[in-house]
Amino acid sequence: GGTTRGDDSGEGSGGGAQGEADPDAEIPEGLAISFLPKQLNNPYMTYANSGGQEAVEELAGEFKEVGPSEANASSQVSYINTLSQQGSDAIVIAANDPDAVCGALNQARQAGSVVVSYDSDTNPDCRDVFINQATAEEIARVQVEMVAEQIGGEGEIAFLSATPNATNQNTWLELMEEELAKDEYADIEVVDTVYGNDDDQKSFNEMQALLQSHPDLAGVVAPTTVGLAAAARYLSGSDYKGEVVLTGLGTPNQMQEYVEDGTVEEFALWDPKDMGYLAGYAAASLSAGRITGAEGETFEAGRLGDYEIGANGEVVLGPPTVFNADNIDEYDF
Amino acid sequence: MGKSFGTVRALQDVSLELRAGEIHALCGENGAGKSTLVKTIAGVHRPDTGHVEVDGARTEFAAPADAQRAGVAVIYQEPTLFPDLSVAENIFMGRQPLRTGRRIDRPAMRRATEALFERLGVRIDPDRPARGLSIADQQLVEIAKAMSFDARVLVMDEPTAALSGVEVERLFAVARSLRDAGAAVLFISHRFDEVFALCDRITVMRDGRYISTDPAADLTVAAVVRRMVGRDVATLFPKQEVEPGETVLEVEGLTRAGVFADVSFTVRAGEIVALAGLVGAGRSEVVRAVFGIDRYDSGRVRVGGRALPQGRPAAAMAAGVALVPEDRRQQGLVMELSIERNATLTRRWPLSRMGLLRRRDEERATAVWAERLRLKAGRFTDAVSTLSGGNQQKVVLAKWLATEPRLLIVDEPTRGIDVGTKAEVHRLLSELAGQGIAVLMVSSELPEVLGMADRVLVMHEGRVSAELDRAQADEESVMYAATGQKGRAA
Amino acid sequence: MRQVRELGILLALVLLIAVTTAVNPGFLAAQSVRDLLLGATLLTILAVGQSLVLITRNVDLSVGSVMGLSAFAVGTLFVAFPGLPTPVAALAGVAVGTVCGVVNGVLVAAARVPALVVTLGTLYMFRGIDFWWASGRQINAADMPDGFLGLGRVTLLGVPLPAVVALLVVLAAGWYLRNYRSGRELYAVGSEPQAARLSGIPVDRRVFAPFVVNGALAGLAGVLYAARFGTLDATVGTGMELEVVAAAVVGGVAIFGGSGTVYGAALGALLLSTIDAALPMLRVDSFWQQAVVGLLILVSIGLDRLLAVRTARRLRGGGSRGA
Amino acid sequence: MRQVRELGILLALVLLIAVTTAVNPGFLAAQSVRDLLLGATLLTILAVGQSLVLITRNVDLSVGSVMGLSAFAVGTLFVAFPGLPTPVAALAGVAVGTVCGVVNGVLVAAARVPALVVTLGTLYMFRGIDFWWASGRQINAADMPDGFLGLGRVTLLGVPLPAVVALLVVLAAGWYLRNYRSGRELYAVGSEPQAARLSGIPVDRRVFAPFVVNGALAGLAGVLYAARFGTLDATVGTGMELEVVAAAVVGGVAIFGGSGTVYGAALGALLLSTIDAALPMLRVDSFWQQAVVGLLILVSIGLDRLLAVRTARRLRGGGSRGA
Ligand SMILES: Nc1ncnc2c1ncn2[C@@H]1O[C@H](COP(=O)(O)OP(=O)(O)OP(=O)(O)O)[C@@H](O)[C@H]1O
Ligand SMILES: Nc1ncnc2c1ncn2[C@@H]1O[C@H](COP(=O)(O)OP(=O)(O)OP(=O)(O)O)[C@@H](O)[C@H]1O
Ligand SMILES: [Mg+2]
Ligand SMILES: [Mg+2]
Repeated sequence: GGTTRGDDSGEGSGGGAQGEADPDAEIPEGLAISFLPKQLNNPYMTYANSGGQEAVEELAGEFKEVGPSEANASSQVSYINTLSQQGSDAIVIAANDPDAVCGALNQARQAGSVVVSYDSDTNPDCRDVFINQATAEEIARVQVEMVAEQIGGEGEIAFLSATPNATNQNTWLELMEEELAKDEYADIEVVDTVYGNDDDQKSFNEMQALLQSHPDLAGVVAPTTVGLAAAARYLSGSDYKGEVVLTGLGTPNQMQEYVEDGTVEEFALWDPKDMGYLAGYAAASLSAGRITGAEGETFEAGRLGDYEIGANGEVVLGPPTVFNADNIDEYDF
Repeated sequence: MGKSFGTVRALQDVSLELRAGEIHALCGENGAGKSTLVKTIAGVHRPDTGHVEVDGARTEFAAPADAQRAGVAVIYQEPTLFPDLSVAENIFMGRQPLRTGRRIDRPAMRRATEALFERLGVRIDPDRPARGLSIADQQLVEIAKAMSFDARVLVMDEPTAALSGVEVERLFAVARSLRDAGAAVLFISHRFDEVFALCDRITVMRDGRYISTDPAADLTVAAVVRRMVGRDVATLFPKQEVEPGETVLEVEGLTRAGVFADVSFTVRAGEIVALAGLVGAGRSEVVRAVFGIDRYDSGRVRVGGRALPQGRPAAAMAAGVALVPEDRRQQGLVMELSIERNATLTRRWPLSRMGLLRRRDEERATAVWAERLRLKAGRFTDAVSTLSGGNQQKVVLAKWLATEPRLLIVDEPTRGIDVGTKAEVHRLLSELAGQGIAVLMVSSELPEVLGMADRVLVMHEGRVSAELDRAQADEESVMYAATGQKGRAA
Repeated sequence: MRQVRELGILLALVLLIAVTTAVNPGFLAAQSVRDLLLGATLLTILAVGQSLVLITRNVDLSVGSVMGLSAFAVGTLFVAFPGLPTPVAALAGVAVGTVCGVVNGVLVAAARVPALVVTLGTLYMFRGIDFWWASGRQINAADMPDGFLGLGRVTLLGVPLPAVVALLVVLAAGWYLRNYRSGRELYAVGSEPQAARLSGIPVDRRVFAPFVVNGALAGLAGVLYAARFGTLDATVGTGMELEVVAAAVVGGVAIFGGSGTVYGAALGALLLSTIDAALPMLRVDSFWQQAVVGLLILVSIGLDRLLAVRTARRLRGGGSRGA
Repeated sequence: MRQVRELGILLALVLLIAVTTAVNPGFLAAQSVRDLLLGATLLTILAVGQSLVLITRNVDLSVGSVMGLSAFAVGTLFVAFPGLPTPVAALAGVAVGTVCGVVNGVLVAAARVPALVVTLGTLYMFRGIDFWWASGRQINAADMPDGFLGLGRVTLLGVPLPAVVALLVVLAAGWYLRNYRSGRELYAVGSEPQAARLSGIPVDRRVFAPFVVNGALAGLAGVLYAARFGTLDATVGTGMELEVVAAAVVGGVAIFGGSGTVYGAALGALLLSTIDAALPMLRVDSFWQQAVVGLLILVSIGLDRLLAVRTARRLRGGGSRGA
């Protein structure tokens, strides 16, 4: 899944605002906008980039998608170098490592490219704008709301996370705990946090142990797409189906089966396609000079409407979308 | 037939005719091309020129399996056993008796193996893995395997090299009965007594060339040797008389449960002591224990008055002991390393400065020994595995002799070595003894034992059954003690 | 000696289960035993196939990729023909694996290149084909029929069907290796390839066949993976090869060929799977889990070693060669 | 024979570079040559260490974990003592690796358990310690001094310092193996352990030492990793072992011990790294890249094989060898 790596916003002066923005500048046709996902063969990234493609095509630009087959920073570097050699107008990147790609990105910027990061940020010093899929607070809040409602406001719950080292997961876990400390959730107790390492078998094992060790468990929150799907798959084939609530972050396609068979009622995620779409518009606007990445600038993003650039050059996509039996058929990712 | 390996012309225009109902001997020096000829007949090598005819029809063996199907069974010079599999399976690999559903019939296989061993008169557990068998037992398993083929042509490449009198007699009985049943037997050996005792005709090869074929009755040992070597060979056992000095090796009550018990003896400087006995008597085990390869349960080993620790060959070496092992393939040589590296493996100290090897010295040292032992090799940088069997043995000897030890232990030192070199080895051993080195020699060759030893220790079933000095020892007394018959001579 | 090897692992396994059950009695509840068996199924099947290859002194690193490819093939098939009967899909998966196995076998037997290098190449090749085929797509549970996804819930005498299949595979392979000439010849080839050739054994064929069988079994594992996890993309099975080889070796199959049994390999797989399943039950801190896995492997091996030494000493104490 | 092996790989490498440069002349630009060298550095160092172990008929699967642990140790050290001089930090990293190597060596040499199993255990152990130590923390470039991070930009005669270090490691190991008695003994031990013991070679010590050296080199690789990538967490080096063993074996080091050189292993590492770097330059469709990596490995090996057969035939004057 694409939700495992840090969207931690490091320090730094934020989107290198160079020169003045001209909100009325024309977006020229034929802009070469290249998307560089964390990893090519990742369905989540593929779907996100389909949004990017949509945006670039609306703007009559040239869409391109390149990337490594394994999610590591060093191979991203060689792609960045190749793209900048080819004179790409804009590079839209989901960084595998916030720092390792910096040198190459800055070289590309000196060569005239603009850089937009999406999904997972680079060091703010080496990109113009970051498209943040959702703020961590929102993500935590939505998940707590869902689980609280489904278990009826009281009972034991547990978290099934990705790896113990995943920064974004840990941020969400912390924020969820904070959220749960509020009075309205006083009857909910977090009894355990386990890590499925985003591996199917490991997630199965951890779910099994959770259920065995906590006979009174009412709900499980899995803020990782791989973990949620694996947990749902495990539940749907076990004796606990229907007895334990499961929710978290997941993709509609993966979860469709389990929503239909009643294992899972509701779960959430941002719409990655919208994220890619927004990144496409941001890249074009930067390239055209409509924005420079400075805080407070606004730009128009096609069907999504207007967006404002926040601190550190961040643009927040919006609140996560909640999926359930009523709307799940409308999405395909 | 002709066959070359790179620059080495192993066979040049060699012809050989085997008749049904005869035992045919093949003689030649080390590296004369005997084994190569055998392998070519067996379909292992493809001849560069020439061909094989079976029953007058020209045939081509693309692989050993083809030769087997045509009724050719071969005992190779180097045992070709599967160490991980049981002895019975080794014998019947690919031809296991079957029962319903083409399943292997294990009980039948076991029985058949026992029957074969019965015929050979040996006791080996058919179910034990081949790993750990002594070289002699390996050879016996090979023989049993070849017998199990009921082949029309049986080729034996030095099958007796590791065997002693009794087994050899049994093997001969088997070979004769095969001959009488109409099979053709090709027999290769460096021991002329065997060749003349067993064979009907003798073919001689030299340097990859065919020399002659004659009925055994028309030949003498001297004549064969002359044809093999191309000259006359000096006396076989050039024993020097030496006055023994102080005691170098002292073994006291050495015991290892089930293998040997209460073995005590001494070896003095300048003395050659022979350990004689039948195969499996435990001689190799004793010297391995002395050298520190195997552990023992009780007893003591002293060299020059100082106790040797158990299980540490390095310590034995440091104390000036050298061991030439019997199984050169597994224990003596590192087959993939070059001749040069092998020859100098044990003595890098004198050849190196601060641990740094000097290649030129290494080359020179190898050349000296190659000369002394008449090593027949292409280049010293070739892998040892490309040498002929006898020449490999020479490399092992060189490796240990070069350490200039106080006590030299040799286990079957002339196994597979041709007459000419054998004399050379004997002269060498005797010369070393003359220089005051103590020599302990394990040998299954009675003439060698009698010719070389100052004293003979005879072992029977793990115990020393007799100790004979040079004057007392003769063929009869040694055999008596070796077979466990007490009374005479002891 | 060989039996002892397996005994040691069995003992380690029993100890582990006993300790875990003592800490968390739920470990032996019907549901979790079922889970344990299902969890061990894939690794066991792969370890059996790998053992066949290892016994001939070769290795197949591409199993993870083959399993992934086969799993994706099965998924794609269901997407294309939603009503496909399960056996047909399973056969197709096995067929894909077999083809991959044939490729490996041909390259190794014909080219006489170290199997490690060849299968490293095909590891990337097969994975690459998978990538190209998937092109970023993911196949989800909703794309596959319930009958197929429910395979794990079908039981025979209380044992889940996939586990029964794995058991059959183990028994069949064990039976074959022990009782058939060609089975014994695999050991011969691995024990001493030179001698095998001299004995007239068709070495190339005996090297080739295990790769094919291993491919077919990896294909089967792919089918079971699809049925068990329901989510398929091009990364299924990545990195699996190490665990598979490890399971076989822990179970006493020598990487240098010629010895070991598939029963041992299966036990090794069961041990490694049980370690994985037991750690969460033992509530081992997640930051420590990896370290504990390592420690448990070392302890099992140590135990095994101890037993082996003991037995060897006992064997030697009594009589000599036993003739 | 051995020289030929290396020639084949060298030829494959030269061909690959030639083709890539023909397609994209930028491939031989100073910057990308520097990148290529830097990229190959880690793998080369690890492959040299691994070769030493492989030559003695053992294997060390834990290198990835050791490298990760050492990298993290260096990072932590800089966090604790921001002004630490680079050489001290480097030494500390190497020391951590050495300790890991000692653990491996002791377990293998003393317990006489297959190295594959032992180092599989320590693979998890060391990784587990890394996990526990990191506890989810990440160390970033900002935590390390610029002097350290800039190591890759320091050049000697135009060659980046880390590449020079790798070269020195290769030369030193090669020289040692060829010219020192203990070096030659490693081959003897791997080729025929029995014979080695009989020749009075201290087998246990000769098995032990390569593990230690390999550990130290993995530690060094960890230091260079930290300097090159600047971001460290507990997952650094995961899965590296396969690639390392592959590089050595591609370069002609036998997994069955006793043959191969570190020059070959280094060439193998260079070839694999170059394949990785060349693909984007060749504009190979990304979905195909994995498949192409696999294909290139197979082709290199095929080429190598072809050369070997040719030479063997010439040397031998025709005819097969068979046994
Ligand atoms: N595979 C090989 N490669 C290169 N040279 C070889 C090979 N096999 C044998 N030779 C060479 O061929 C020659 C004949 O060897 P062969 O083994 O036939 O001798 P032999 O008569 O059996 O000697 P011995 O009595 O010592 O066993 C030797 O010089 C040997 O070095
Ligand atoms: N590693 C081993 N494990 C078990 N038994 C062994 C082992 N090595 C040798 N033996 C047995 O020990 C006994 C003594 O063998 P040894 O090799 O010492 O006999 P030998 O007198 O030297 O005969 P040979 O002429 O065969 O060398 C034999 O019965 C042999 O089978
Ligand atoms: Mg010969
Ligand atoms: Mg003996």
